[in-house]
Amino acid sequence: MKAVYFAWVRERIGLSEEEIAPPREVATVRELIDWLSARGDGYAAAFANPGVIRAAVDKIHAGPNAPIDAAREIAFFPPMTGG
Amino acid sequence: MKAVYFAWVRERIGLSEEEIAPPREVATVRELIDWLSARGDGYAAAFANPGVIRAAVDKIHAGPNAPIDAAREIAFFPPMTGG
Amino acid sequence: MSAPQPAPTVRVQAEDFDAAREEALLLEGRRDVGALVAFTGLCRDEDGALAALELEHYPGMAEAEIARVAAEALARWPLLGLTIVHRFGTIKPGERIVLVLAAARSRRDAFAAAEFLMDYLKTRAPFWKKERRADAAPGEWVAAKTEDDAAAERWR
Amino acid sequence: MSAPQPAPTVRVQAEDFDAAREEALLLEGRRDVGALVAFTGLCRDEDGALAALELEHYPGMAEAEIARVAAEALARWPLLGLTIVHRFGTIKPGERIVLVLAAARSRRDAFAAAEFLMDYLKTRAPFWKKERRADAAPGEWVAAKTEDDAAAERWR
Repeated sequence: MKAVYFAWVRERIGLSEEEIAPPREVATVRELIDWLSARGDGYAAAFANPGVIRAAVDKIHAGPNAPIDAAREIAFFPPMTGG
Repeated sequence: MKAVYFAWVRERIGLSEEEIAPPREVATVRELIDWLSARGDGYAAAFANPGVIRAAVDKIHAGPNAPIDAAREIAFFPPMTGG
Repeated sequence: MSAPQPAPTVRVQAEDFDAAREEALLLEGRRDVGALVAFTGLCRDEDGALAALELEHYPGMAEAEIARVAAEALARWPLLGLTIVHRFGTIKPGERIVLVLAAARSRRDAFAAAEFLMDYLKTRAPFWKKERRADAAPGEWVAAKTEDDAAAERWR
Repeated sequence: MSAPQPAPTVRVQAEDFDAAREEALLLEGRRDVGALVAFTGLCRDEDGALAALELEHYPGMAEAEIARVAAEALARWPLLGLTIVHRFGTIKPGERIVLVLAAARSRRDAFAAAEFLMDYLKTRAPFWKKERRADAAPGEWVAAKTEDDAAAERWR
């Protein structure tokens, strides 16, 4: 699946997108955040405070318990500041 | 003093404005309405339901008990429907 | 330090207005406005029954009363600009009747002020609408709506 | 008989927009609109501290999420027209960021829908603002405001 990052999540990770292949037991958005956090310092910094991280699964807002098994694209970003 | 009339008050009275000289004991907007009502059928029709009549003294909204002794121009009209 | 209150623009006129031009005038040279709310009131055709509205007004008082309502809005909300244009005379379906522009730092203030102004104009500005019917039958004076009074009361 | 829901116009673009043109398109040929509310969000200079905002967005999701919010507004209020334009990229003080147009028979519906849309766009549309400072110091990402969440919560 594809992971995409925006705003300071993108800056801290140092990538705007990448292909990822989490193991089968990583089943939810929250579990994916934990799995990504272990990939390096940038990821750990980006996800240090998971409570402020927002996610979208296939371009629809998704909560921490949303399943990711059917996802093609998962996005992580800070709270939105548009408008 | 000058009396000015708008909308259906004007149509029923048949005048848009006129000079009036009410006697000294006609001291308030409400008393002026009563005095005008006695001047003819058109006036009586215009003021038949005094509760819906709005008034302005020198171009400022005025209630039925507002004094008229210092007024130069008194206006009578139905509830407003602008905007 | 709070900025001085802006002078509102108030006009009562027979001619149509250009909302884009009024907006440009209000925003000209400004970089502190974050929110601009523009309300335009238009003449509806009432499913084809209406040929036109005849808007009667009280010259002199109309301008003065709108200015009083504008001053009240400026006292209530920290506005950076305020424009009100109200037409009179013959107005056909699809044509504009009234424009309110409220500029502020934040959207909450701009929205509240614009809505307040419309509620108050409806019940306090000396304008009266008479319907000219499409079937040439005698037109009626538009009746004031109780809901408009209720809307204005909300702000007390 | 209630009219069919209009198709909202939703655009996400780098270019500036022309509010007057969007209004003309929305009102074209209509005689049933009584109230048009236009909200324009602009970039403030924050007392000279800001050189520009860099607006990042999530292409594809931005359009889809705005369309979802628009559909929610159309389901809640009897709107006759709805246009939302949101810009991304570099936006300087005094320049426009977002436009919401809501047309309805009555002003209450047009005001409520426009305010609802702005409250929801702020908290749901995937856009992020980074400040470019006038003094060339490193700019910060704009923090989401708790009050924006509270504003969006009002509508639940």
